[in-house]
Amino acid sequence: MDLYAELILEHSKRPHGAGLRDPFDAEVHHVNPTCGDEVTLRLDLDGDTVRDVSYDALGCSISRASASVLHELVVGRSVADGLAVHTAMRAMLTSRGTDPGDEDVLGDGVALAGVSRYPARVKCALLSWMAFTDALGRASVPA
Amino acid sequence: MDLYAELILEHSKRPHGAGLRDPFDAEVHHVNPTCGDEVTLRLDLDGDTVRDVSYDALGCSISRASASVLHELVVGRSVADGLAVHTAMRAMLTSRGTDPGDEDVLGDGVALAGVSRYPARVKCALLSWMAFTDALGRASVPA
Amino acid sequence: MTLSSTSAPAADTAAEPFTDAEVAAIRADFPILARTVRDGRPLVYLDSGATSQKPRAVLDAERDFYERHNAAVHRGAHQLAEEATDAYEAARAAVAGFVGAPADEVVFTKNATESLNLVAHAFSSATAYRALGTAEADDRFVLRPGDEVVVTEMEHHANLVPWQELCRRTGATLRWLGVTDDGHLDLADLDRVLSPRTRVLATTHVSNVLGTITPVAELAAAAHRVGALFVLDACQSVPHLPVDLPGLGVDLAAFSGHKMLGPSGVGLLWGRAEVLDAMPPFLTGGSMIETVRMEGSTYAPAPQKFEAGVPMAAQAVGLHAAVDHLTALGADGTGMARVEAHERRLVGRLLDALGELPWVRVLGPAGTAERGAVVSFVVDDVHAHDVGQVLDDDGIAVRVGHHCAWPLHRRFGVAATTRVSFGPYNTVGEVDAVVAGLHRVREVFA
Amino acid sequence: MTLSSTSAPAADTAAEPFTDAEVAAIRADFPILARTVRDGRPLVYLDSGATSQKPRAVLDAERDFYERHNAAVHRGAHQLAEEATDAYEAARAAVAGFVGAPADEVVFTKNATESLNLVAHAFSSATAYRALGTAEADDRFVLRPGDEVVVTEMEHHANLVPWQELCRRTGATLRWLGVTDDGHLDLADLDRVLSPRTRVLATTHVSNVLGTITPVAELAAAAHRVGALFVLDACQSVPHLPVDLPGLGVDLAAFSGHKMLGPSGVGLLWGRAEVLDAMPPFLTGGSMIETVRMEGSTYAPAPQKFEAGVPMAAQAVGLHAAVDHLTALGADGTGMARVEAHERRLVGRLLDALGELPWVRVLGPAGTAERGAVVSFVVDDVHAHDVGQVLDDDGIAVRVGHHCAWPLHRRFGVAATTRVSFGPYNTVGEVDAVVAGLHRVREVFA
Ligand SMILES: Cc1ncc(COP(=O)(O)O)c(C=O)c1O
Ligand SMILES: Cc1ncc(COP(=O)(O)O)c(C=O)c1O
Ligand code: FES
Ligand code: FES
Repeated sequence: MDLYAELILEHSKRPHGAGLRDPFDAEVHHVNPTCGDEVTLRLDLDGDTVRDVSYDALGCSISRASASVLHELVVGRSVADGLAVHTAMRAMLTSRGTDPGDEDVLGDGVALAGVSRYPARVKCALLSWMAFTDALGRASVPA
Repeated sequence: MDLYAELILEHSKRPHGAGLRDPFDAEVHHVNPTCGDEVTLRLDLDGDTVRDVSYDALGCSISRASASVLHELVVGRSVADGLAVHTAMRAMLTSRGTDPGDEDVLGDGVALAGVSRYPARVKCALLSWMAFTDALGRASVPA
Repeated sequence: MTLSSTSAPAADTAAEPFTDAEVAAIRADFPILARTVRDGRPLVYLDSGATSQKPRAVLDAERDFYERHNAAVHRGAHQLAEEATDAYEAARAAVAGFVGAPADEVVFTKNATESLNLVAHAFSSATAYRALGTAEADDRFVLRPGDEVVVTEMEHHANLVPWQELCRRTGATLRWLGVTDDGHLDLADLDRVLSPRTRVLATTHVSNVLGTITPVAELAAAAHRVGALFVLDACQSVPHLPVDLPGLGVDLAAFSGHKMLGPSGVGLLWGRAEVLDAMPPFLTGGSMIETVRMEGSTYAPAPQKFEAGVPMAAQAVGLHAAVDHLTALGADGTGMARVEAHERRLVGRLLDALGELPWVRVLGPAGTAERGAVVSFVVDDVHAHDVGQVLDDDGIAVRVGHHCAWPLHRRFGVAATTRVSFGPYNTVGEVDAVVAGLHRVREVFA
Repeated sequence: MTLSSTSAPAADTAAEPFTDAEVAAIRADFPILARTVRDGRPLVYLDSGATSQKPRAVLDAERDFYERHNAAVHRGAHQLAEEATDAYEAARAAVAGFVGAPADEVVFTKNATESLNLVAHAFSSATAYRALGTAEADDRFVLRPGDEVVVTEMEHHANLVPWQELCRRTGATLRWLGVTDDGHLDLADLDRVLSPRTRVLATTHVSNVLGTITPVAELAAAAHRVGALFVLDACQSVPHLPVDLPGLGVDLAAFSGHKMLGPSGVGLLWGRAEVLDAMPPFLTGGSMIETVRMEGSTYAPAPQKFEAGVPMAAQAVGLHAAVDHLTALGADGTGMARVEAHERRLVGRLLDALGELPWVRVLGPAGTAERGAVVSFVVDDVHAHDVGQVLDDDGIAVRVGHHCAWPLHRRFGVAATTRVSFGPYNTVGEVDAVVAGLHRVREVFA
């Protein structure tokens, strides 16, 4: 079953960067209404660089793996890069199996390509990404 | 078309006892919601006898004919007879073609037997009868 | 050509009525048209204004859904649920496209009546939220003392009674535009009736009795000038004319699937995204929520917010086939323009023939350009139900009565009318059959 | 046997589960059960609690209606309209008979969600009428300050959110009965929560998550003791058990056609005649009126009062075929008793098998006698959506998530569960397939 690639299971069992950490510039809470799963995500920026993304993800293996991949892909990179990765991730996930994902951009995230063939699970994989983008928006608005 | 028996057309064109007359013991107003047609009916009792039924019937040929037949059948008879005729009329009209009506009881009313095969028209033929029974009920309640 | 101006629609020069051969081909897709009624007479169905007949493609689509993809939509992760959800959302996109709207501005309801009630209830719910402080409420939907709701004397009960009931629930006042003797809305009333107190103006696009096409753009502009929302009853336009709802300048519009070759049990509400967002939900329950706690709930964005419970998925899928079918009735997606041309031709022929009968009085505009696909009339000294009955005896199905527009009938001083209404499958011969039938009516009741 | 006492229903000695041959014959009537999913695996459909599959007889009845009798019901005098109206009213009588009720106590809605909203809105409309003096209102539906609405923590959102919204519209207070650890309603709460302030108690008959059969008669009596109305959500009982609604002592009950082998798009509200009479209308418009004037309207008696607009006639006709089909699943009309026995056997087998798996925790009552046809559980360390996905890969369709009962899931400290739910067409082999699938789940996520 290509949905549960070894890499996905790996990330879901030992998620990178899990847990909530201080300090942070923005904290958001997102819910997937179809299943009730939730993610709390904190973003710590250093100027234009994502210093840390910390999170508490209560969800399925796909959503946990995706949060782990998110952490791996965006921490230490620029905000612009982070958004570009989100765009690529979203394109792959909503492609209904037509976009295998670019490993150079998505790294381990390409293992999530199989999700795009299960429309009910796309929201799982996008949950932490939506939260991340939301947090970026909030962090950049001066309080 | 057996619905419009000659006798029915006759009654609908030259209805017996049409018009509203004084005195009366009860006046009722009934509406057929499916078509919007209305009948105003007055009942004049002499003890247990129906002295007069006068009415203003704004409706189709079936409803006008039925009011005319009603007048013919109940005026000058006892209240109990009037109710019995109503019962026979209703039985015939709701029989879906299985009860041809007893001419001894229903007189010209048996010409309405064809109505029972057209469910949408049964209310037309019953409109004045419902009003009549309603008026009987009201007249017998001491004011 | 879309109807988006106040003037009567110019005949679309490109769209021709169907040829006899084309109509014959269209008819062959509708199984019921082959049946006979009343002792073997061929069915002449002229009651499409009440409900249209359904082509085989619609019945096949519905059946195929049940036989292969049936599952509760938006509620499951298994393959059938995925397929059912995809089919349902594809139907939404198709119906939205049919009226020129984005998919997420279209809400599935059970019929246009529910759609209109949904909108009326948005006002009373928002008003109650505001009064009690129990939830956020958008100002446009909050009624204050003295506020007014405006309809017209031409409305179908579905676009009148919900507004009367709104007034009963809130104390708002109902006002209405009148109708002229020739069957148009009395636009002189606009200035008299509309005022800054007006919070909503609700009118029909095409009268289901008079056939009148109302000047929607002008009405919408008048409503917007006084800060009111404009709600359109598009029940008799969308099935018969090419309609671009967003282009009409209205805020919300309701129509029914069963009148446009679709199944019964599915209706539509279209609303500008921003207006739908501002409205409170109506029916609440499963699938329309965001989070639910015993203490209170939050809701999904529109259109989901308005679709509580397991929806009429198979019917939506059938409606998808119906709009595809309508669109394909003309080359290059000109189906609706051809339907309009065809039905206008039938209306013209009927109006001409009735004009020859001094004992028939037609209600509504004289010309075909200002008319949709219905023609209502009275026969001197013969009640409409008797007219209908004699026609029925000839196998001709028309509608008789007040057609759920009782105040309009009172306005014209008649209790009931006989209404002939067309669909794409009607023929010139069927028009002639009605006229012949009317002569028979005269014979019976002479 | 009908469920009308508070004790768990005694097994009906007369009703036997279906034999393997009988189930095979039943399955042959459901075209979808022959299809394969996910690369050729036979479909194992265990999501009937969300929506049931439809036998050929239902699809045929609907199609026959469209191909031969389709017309707007209650709105025409021509032959098709007569036939359509007859078919629609015959469906009402059949569905009413199926739940032991007279025909005119049954209202057709689009789904149970609409039915429950209709009831909740009766309270807010009556309350508004009374406050504004705009119409008559029956005392039982008028809420006064401090009045309370009571539900349970076990409710489907469809029997919770409409009541929350009622409170938002009126200022009434929502209260609720809790759920015990073993999945029963906490009846100790009855005395604590119900009071003379309670105006309505709304509970489910069978929990769509726990499977729990609630003590309806006891709850109804408690509600009536404090002068409250009792509303039953019968969505998960009517399709699975013989139910005599009037005999249960409740005032109103809602259920859905699509869960009982019927088409989508048709739901039911049953109410005692006298209660329906006392309720204001909900959706208003055509066909529900008595007289309409611009100044105000009066309404037809129930059930018409609650059926505005062209109804889902074809779906009602399909539902008629569905209840006939269910009834005929046992000799002499014992169909539902056999369905109950059959499904109880499947539930028992599944509970036994799950009891053997230390890494599976079942929610709800331990015994089958207190249960309807659903079993929900959690697999240690594996999220329900992952469980469902692996089962789906085996062709097994179950439901995962909160099943529109989010507060109940919170009560048990879980975000989501996996739910297996049965219909008459399920087999013992399908139960075993689930259990095998769960072992595969463990392998994948070990
Ligand atoms: C217990 C219960 N109540 C209410 C509902 C709502 O039914 P529907 O979605 O058909 O309106 C359901 C099913 O979804 C249910 O299981
Ligand atoms: C103009 C108009 N408005 C509203 C309606 C109501 O539509 P429905 O009965 O499908 O809800 C109709 C048809 O019945 C109509 O012709
Ligand atoms: S199932 Fe909830 S996030 Fe995946
Ligand atoms: S049609 Fe109205 S009474 Fe006959």
